[in-house]
Amino acid sequence: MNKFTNLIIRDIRLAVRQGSAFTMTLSFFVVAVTLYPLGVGPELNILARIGPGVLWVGALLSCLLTLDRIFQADFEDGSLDQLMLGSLPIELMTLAKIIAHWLTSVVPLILITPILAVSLNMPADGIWVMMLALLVGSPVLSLIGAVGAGLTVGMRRGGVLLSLLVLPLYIPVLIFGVAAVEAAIAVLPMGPHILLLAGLSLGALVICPIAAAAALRLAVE
Amino acid sequence: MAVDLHKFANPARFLRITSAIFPWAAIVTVLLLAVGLYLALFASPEDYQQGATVRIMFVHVPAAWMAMSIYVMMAISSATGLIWKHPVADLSAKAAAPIGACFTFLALVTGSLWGQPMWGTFWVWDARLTSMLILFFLYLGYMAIWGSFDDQSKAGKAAAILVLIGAINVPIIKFSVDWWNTLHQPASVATMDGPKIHSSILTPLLVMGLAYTSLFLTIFIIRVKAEILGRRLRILRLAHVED
Amino acid sequence: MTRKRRRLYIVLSGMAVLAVAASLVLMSFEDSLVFFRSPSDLVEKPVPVGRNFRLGGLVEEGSVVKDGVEISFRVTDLVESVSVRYRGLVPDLFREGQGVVTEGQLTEDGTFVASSVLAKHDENYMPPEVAESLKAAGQWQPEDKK
Amino acid sequence: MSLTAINLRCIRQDRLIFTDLGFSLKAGEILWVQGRNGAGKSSLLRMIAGLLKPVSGEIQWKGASVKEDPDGYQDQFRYIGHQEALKPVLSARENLQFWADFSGSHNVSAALKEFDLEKIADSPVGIMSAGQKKRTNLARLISSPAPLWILDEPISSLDTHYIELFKKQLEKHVAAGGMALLATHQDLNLPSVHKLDLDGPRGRNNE
Repeated sequence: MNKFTNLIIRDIRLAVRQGSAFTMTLSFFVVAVTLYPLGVGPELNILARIGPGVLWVGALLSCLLTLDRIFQADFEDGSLDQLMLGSLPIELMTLAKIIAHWLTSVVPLILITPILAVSLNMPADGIWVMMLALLVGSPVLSLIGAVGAGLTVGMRRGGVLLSLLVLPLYIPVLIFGVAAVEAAIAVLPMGPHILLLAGLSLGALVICPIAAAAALRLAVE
Repeated sequence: MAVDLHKFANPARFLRITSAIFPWAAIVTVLLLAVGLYLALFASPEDYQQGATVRIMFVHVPAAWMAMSIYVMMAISSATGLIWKHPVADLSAKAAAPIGACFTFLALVTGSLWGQPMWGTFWVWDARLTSMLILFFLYLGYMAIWGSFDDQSKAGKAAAILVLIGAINVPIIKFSVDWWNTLHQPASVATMDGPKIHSSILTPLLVMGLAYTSLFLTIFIIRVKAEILGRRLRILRLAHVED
Repeated sequence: MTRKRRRLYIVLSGMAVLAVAASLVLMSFEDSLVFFRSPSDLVEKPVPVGRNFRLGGLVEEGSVVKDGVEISFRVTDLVESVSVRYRGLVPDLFREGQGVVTEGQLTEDGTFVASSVLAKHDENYMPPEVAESLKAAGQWQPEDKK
Repeated sequence: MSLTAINLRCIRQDRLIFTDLGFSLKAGEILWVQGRNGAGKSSLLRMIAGLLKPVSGEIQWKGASVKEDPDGYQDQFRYIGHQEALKPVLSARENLQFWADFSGSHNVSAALKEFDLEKIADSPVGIMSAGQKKRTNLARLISSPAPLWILDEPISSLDTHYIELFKKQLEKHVAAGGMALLATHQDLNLPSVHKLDLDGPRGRNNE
């Protein structure tokens, strides 16, 4: 377990020291969300109506930007070979890297959401459900993303392919994530949606590291 | 079990068997398509609500069936490829993919043609149309990953991982999209109480389903053959370069 | 802890997590996911004016009034009903007795102003004469299905 | 303690690299793998490290196939590849510390001393020269000791002084009963060396 947490800590430390990637994703998220009012028009009713969807899609795309870094840097400098050779099972190794990715690339997005939600005129009882839904559902983004990242690691133009592979698989999270927020706004029970998101996250937690590990074994061959 | 499968995995044997099947499959396809289209376009009655537009269904619904079942077939054959290291398994999944994509595309186009008179617009973000569209994206991703590897045996394994993850996701996607927007009629043929379609409409539908299946088999045989020969050609070329 | 045993623990905990995931999904079904509200829901738990939501039900028989591009009708679940106003084209399958899902918001006077209307068509395919004979025999009431 | 390879066959991108390749290595021995570029030196080393699966053939550690206890075998060797596996934003010490923890050992300061890295140990790897990076990477052999060293071009970008230093470390390792699998272009004049020439009769040219 010690090796597992060590790897998470190392990846977080790398992200913090490199810093720029960190702030870039956040800025992308903010810019992408701000584009909507400019494109759709400033009418507050419309913004409130599309708010949950805009925030979820924004989070999805920002997450996508950082996915290829999960394994690519380690692949390029040979660290991946060494990680594959350690006594930590490869599935757990990938899980550690996925957790680090979620903590460094996705959690900051969740933290900044309330500010953006207010700017989109989202009602107050929608905002905290938005954060809850993101918190429960967003692990799926990192988990499924890691499978795509593992499959495309080492490719010259892997980023585009990665989006093509991963985005269709994100659809269930998007649908239930938005549904939870809309339910809360419409004073409908949002519990079932959150439970479903949690179920998706847990399911992906088991299946995705296995698939990503299989993909990495291919990549280092 | 594994031994039996490997007999078919031997390309020479596989090629011999498929060559024997091919002409029959082609003849059956032509006959079934002719009968099916005649029944669908001329012999079948109009629907009580939808009128003559219902005829689009005979092209649309079996295409949607094929789109789904080809994906399932690819997943099964990829799984055997991963487990039993079956040389033909990956190639057959690869060969099936573009055909599946074509059927998905056909289902999408005919679906939107049907949507125009029925729903008043060519495209609605209806649950089944949307999940067909996503299935189409999954096919595209699968074909793209084959194209992105230089090493064909690696490409096969990567594509197999992808199609299996996709296969786990397809029911979830389907379900989520259904909840998201249910406008499409519920399943009619495969329900617990038996088909809800009158036999005069059901028969041409099933004939068309069979025709599509045998059309798939015919094209599939040609494509698998081409894949195997292409792989051999590549190995021969490599040997030639090294001499 | 030997390596084999550790692997066993990993596999077991993986299966346990999958089981929890499955039960969460089943639980959410139990609570029945709601994607639209019926008129009865609306009476039970009112929605504030100006909130966007989906209202679903059957189009009440004899309630449809067309006035140029504006159409008004009542959506019912056979217990309660709500009047709906909508400007725009309705789909072909929109007719009395059919299921619809409308999206929009309530106004002060309790009317639902829809921004979109989706019609559901049923899963039956049959020639018109068969439908007629079924109706005649009283075996088929379109209102029953949704 | 012994490492045996039997009838290894390597195919890369539908191309036969080598076949029927075998060797045996006992404690205190070094195997020097030679061959032209593309002869399969790196592939062979990666195969022994378990990163590449042989199409056929078997690798045995202490007489038992490594497939029987892959995790146990992984603790028995250190693999040094072409790339340095170092993170530019971390210092040499932090990098080594991470890899030492990852393989469950703690000799970082000793390793830094052995490879003459103490002065630069706390500056980020990103500003180091290629030779300094290589030495930091090689220091992993000391910080996380293992009986078998698998070394792919370990002396590239090292100057003569540090090549001697590396040779001394290698000799010490072998004298203490260690083993090494070494792929270099350059002859290091090491004692107790066996040669494996991949251009020879096992290579693809004779297929």
